[in-house]
Amino acid sequence: MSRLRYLGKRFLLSIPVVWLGASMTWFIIFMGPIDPASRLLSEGQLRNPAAYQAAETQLGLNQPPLQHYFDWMSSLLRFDLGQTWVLYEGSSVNALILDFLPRTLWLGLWSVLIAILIGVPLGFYAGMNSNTVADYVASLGGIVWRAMPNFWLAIILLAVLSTSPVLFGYRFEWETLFVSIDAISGSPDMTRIDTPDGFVAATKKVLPAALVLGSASMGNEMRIGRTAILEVRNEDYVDFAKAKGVSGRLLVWKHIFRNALIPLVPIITSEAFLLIGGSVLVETVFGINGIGQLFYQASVQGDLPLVGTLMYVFILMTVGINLLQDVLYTVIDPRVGLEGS
Amino acid sequence: MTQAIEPQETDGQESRAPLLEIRNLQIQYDDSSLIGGDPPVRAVDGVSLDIRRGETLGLVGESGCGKTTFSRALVGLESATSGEILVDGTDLTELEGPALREWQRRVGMVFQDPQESLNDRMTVGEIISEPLDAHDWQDQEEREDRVFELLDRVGLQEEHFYRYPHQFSGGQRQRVGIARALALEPEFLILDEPVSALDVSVQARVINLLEELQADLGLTLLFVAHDLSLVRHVADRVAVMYLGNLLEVGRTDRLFDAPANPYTRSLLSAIPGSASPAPDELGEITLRGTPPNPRYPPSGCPFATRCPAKIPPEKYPDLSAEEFDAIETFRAILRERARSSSGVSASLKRRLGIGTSVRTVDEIATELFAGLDLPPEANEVIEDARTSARSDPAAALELLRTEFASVCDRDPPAEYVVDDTGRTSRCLRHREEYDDPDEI
Amino acid sequence: MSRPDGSTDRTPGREPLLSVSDLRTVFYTDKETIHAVDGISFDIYPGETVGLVGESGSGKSVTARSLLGLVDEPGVVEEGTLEFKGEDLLETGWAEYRGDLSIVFQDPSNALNPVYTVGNQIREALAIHQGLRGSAARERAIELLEAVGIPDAPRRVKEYPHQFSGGMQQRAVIAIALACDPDLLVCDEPTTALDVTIQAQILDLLDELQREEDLAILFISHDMGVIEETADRINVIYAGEIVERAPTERLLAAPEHPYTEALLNSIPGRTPPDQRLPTLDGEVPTPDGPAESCRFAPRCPVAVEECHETPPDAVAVGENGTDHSAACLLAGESEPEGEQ
Amino acid sequence: MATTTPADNRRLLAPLQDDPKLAAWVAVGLFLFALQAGAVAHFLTGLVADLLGIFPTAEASNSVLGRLVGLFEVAQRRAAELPTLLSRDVVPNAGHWNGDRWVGTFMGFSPAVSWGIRVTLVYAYAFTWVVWAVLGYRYYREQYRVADWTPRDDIVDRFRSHGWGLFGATIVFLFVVMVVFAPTLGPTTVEQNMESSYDYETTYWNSETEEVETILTGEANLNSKSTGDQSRVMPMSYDDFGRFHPFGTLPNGRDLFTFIVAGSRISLVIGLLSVGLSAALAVTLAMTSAYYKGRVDLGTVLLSDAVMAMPQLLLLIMLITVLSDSWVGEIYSGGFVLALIFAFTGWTYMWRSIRGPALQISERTWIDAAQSFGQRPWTIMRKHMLPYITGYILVYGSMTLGGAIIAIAGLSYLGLGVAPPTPEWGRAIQLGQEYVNTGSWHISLIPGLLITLVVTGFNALGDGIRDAIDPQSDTGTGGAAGRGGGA
Repeated sequence: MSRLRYLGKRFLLSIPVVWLGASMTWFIIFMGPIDPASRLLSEGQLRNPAAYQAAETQLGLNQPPLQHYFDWMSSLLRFDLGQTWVLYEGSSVNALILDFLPRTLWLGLWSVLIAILIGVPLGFYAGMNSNTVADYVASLGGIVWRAMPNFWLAIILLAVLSTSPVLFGYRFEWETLFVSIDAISGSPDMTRIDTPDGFVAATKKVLPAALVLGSASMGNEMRIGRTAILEVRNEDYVDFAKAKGVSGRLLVWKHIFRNALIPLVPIITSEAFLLIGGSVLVETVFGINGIGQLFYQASVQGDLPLVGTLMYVFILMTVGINLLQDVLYTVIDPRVGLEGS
Repeated sequence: MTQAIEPQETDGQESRAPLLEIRNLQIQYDDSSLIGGDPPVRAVDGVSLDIRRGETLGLVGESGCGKTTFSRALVGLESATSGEILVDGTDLTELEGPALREWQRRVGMVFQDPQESLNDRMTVGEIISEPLDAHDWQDQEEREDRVFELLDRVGLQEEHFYRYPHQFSGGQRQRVGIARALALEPEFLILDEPVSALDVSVQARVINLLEELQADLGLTLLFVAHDLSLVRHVADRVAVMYLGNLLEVGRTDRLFDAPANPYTRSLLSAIPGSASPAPDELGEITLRGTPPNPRYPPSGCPFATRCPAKIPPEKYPDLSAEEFDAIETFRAILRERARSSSGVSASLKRRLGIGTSVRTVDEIATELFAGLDLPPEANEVIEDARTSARSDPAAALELLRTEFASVCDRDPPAEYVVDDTGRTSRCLRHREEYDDPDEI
Repeated sequence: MSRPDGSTDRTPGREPLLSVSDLRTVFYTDKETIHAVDGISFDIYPGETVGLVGESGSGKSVTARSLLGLVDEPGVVEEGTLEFKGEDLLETGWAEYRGDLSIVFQDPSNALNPVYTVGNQIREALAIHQGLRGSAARERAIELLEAVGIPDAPRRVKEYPHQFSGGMQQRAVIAIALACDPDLLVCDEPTTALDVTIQAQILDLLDELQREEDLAILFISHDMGVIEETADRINVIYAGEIVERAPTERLLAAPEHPYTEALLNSIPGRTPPDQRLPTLDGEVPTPDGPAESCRFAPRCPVAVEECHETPPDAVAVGENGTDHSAACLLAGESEPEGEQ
Repeated sequence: MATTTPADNRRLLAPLQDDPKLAAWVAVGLFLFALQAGAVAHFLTGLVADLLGIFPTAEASNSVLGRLVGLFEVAQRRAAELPTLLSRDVVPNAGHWNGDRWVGTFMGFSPAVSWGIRVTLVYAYAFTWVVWAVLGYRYYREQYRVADWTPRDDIVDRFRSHGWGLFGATIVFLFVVMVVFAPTLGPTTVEQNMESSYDYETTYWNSETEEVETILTGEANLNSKSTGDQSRVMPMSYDDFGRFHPFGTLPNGRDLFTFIVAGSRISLVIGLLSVGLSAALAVTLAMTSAYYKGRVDLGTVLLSDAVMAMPQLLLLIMLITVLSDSWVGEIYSGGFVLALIFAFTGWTYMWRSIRGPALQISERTWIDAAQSFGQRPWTIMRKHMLPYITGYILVYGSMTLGGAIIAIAGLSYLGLGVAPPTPEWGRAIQLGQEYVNTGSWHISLIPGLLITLVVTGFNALGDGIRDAIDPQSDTGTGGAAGRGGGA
């Protein structure tokens, strides 16, 4: 099987996944014990049957369930996501997502990057120097880091940063470091991201949140990186390369690191999954107006149709990450997609 | 020990009634379930064979030839794609549920790796009594007695009852495996490479045990192995398997003394050392290449791609062996190229003008045919093929196939009886118009 | 040179390429200390093939790894000398002799790095040992693949190891080993993972290469048939010790050590089909301490009381200067009554 | 015949008089049990009453169920009267200073010391049980087991020499004891200090009037708030009413330690319930899909992919929103539905983690061997696959439990899941959030550190078990399982 065919197959398999996920979402929201129409209305409106009926009609709930299901699915498919009811009442969902999504992506990007740039090298270092003090410190750090709840870490980090002059001396103040930002927490300004200053400011704004969000992944990637190095070091081909006379840096970079990256691919992507979930909490603590917080607000305030649509967006994102993982796999491991693997 | 069956005569095996009659058995694996369009793997590709009561039948072949799949099908571990396995007139391939279990009660199976085939969280006692439990064999106490009896039978001690497989050596574990296979007093024992995971010094004891058991219990044995010396020692009859086909079946002494099929001959000749069972006059035959992928078996004789005695093409009967070889190699290379360049990415590359270098096909051809003095007509065909290979390797292949096709590439060989003991061999050279394999 | 057993390998006029003397490799685990290689000595001369035969767990592979300095934790080469071209590798380290000493592993699919093309891995060795780079290295890599009998080498050189069959992979491994331009090739069960017809191809190839390149080969196997076909001289290893050494013909014809004899007898092909196979009780022991008796004594059919008390030294048993020694207290005393 | 037949060796009911050591061991066990029998009876009757109370019909007191509930409530009150060693009544810490000495505390010690003694006694008691069990196991291994070695021995031995795993086991032990003895451990109780604080009185020494006075507990709480730098009651200190607060007080003046101890209970109960449910689901699916492979496997993969495509935390939020107002949402302060939701969303991660091992085991030849003699599929799964998967389930279960604790805390931080006033750790963090960089930093910090410690403990235990059952593998696939969906 060629690699392209492998990717094609993975793509085809992700279609039923999206379909199943969206169907479950529909079922939970529209067939669950809560009447989505009544949740949309305020106390006063509830007593007004006309208002209720209007809401029901708008949601299409007066149709037979099956009909409603097909309508809903087809509108998702066409990205005809309608408008909001409670949150930012009446605005188009598409516009809302386009407004909120970039901030979450920006945050997610940095948290993935931080995790990879710190976690993987640290794990490789620990693996190459296994059973030394440095290894133990790094491993223990990774494990504890992984066990800390994100939202708590976020609170503590915010407290530390806001008192940074007190803690680290008056020369270091996070708010004014490099470029000034208006507040430690809050949404990054995505409009000026194409200017150098704007880029740094937007980055600085999400960096603490990204550090928190990526913390657990960092610990995990470190751990897996360490194990992968230990495993690869014992492979026959490393011994064979040694016997060939390959030594020092070439042996480490070419024969050990490259192979140790392979088991890290699924870890990095599955961590990206978790980042999406974790974004709700971290965005709430840091006050970032991202799609995670939008989801949370919609749930709390009872805009269930919006919850469903956002869930669909999240499903597309996770499935997309999965496909990205497969692409990465085929790039990094020549065995993928061929018979016998 | 248990009920003694009258030892049957060792002579006149041919007249013994068959226990199993296997007719045109085919087993295919289709793993590309939903998407993909690879043809299925033809693990067993039309095998017909009788297994006679009380005999030891050796089944030999290289890894991946389908011998294990075949033996597993006999206990219902694999399902047949087509064909039948007849026992007393019933077709095993159609059995299910209780009927299949009833047959499984009559068969015992011993597996290759005793490390793998014994559940290491169970004591030896539990392992051996499991078949008895599964078939609700009498009551608890009698089952225990039976296990002790079996332990004794295979040369283990009673205190081994409460030990775990980890505490045993490889040879002892295999004895446990044999005891388990014997638990339900089967009449037929399938031994799938029973000693190949053991050291030579331990092998001998297990083999001796098996021979004793057969003599005492009157068992029918199917002995699957890749080690021909071992098979010669234990088997009454031997079946040689290649790419899912039986190429030669016959009495052990005859088959080893005068192998009829080119594959059997090559296999025997490949055994190294002075203890090799190959007849001296066989000489050294080294096969080229590897067995073909069972997804894409050759259309004619399964062995044609490697056969040292392949019949030359009809159009060019005067080609020397060397020349024929060169053409065959050229075809093999083109075949590989055609397959590897059929993928999407390869055609993409070709369009972009990167990758697959046509230059080298030419080079190879030049090298292959250098120093050979091909007949002019043949040379012309080769030149044509080389030209068209630059743009379209598939067309070149087709041209070569029609021009230099041997009957071996075209006709699957039938079974030919090759001696007075009823030994059969599948090779077109047994046809009257060709020289016999041993004359090449 | 002097040996604990007082023997010398006599091959006229040439210095040994590799001279192993009293090599001991020990593995320290939490539970036990395993003397995997327990004081073995042998010489290899240029251009010859020396066989090392033994059952699983006898210390064959550890010997191979010790020779190349590839013993992994928790193993340690504790004692002995490995004189290669006159220098003790255990003191100088392997760095300068990498390549001169090459290895072929048992499982070719593990010996090739799965993420690089075969050509890449050959060129890597060429760059280190022959200073070849660029198109010269590419040409040479193709030549090497052709030399080890891989058809359509120009295409194959760009393929990944998993696209090769087992036999082809082993050929590629040999090609890489050859790219190092070795004087000595250690073959650690190079054909065990392969089928018999493929094994025959690889054995032919090794034979051919040896003749062309004047290679010395240490051939390690559990299969007496393979060893017999390849080796000029055979060392029989049992539980970390070499129990018998002799030229191939001699060892087959007149084994002196009871273990060698038993090993030969248990080959099924040596017993007529209608006779029971001769057997040997017990299993190869794990050498978990220094030898205090003959390690074979518990299984030995002819052991006397003394065998359980004294570890035997190797004694020369060869006639007219044949290099034949056996580590058995009974060796040489009672004349072998000819093979029955 | 043999000197020992299996029949001889099956001495499960060996007469105690034959073996004085065994008899002594059993006696010690009975004695230990008797010390706390009252508490156990109280707990069990209460549990049954609560379980019956789940059914909506039970609320009507004239229904059969309603009567049963009443019956068990009576039994529970009776059980409460049984003597129990480790109770607040035997070792009381709530006393007051009468200007001269402590009144009402254990043997006249200060409340802090009395409380310390009670905590020490509880842990000593629990530890004695552990020693008793270990001794019993060893004795069984020496004297009564027929096999002189089993594969489990190796696992136990490996675990015993696994420092990190033992550390985890210790943390988990401390945590579990805390959960089991939650009402005993707190310096006060949830009922007195939080739920019905205006029904109880606190007697204290008023240092201004120099007199012993009483005040409603609720009012006392109002005067012992921790809200920043000025007003605060820090860890290991007394408030103005002579009440000892090991972890200080909450912003509403309630005792943080009591809050945390009570919160640990709900965390562990939800965690265990959800992990148990998802493990059962995951094991069943893993075994069937590994045994039958092909389409069954593909179907399960697709289903789990679909569930996993919805980020777990978001799915939790969505489901909680939808289910919170329904009748299941009210059982156990919303904890029950939380456990169900966790199980529904969490089985996928666990299934993913054990699918590999399950597939590997299904490839072992002993499965073929069992099939070859006609063993039934379910028996094969139970006898030949389950024992191997159980080990992995323990590993991932332990890690998932840690993740569940984080996720439950994260949800209650957001105000979802466990409904207030039921204590939950995440709510403590949320309550203290605005005071983190003030003098009342303890409110958020302590629960956070405890979560980190407990989760590290569960992960370490999981690591230890994994290394014990399978020393070669460290695939670390438990990573995703042990994380509570990124909370």
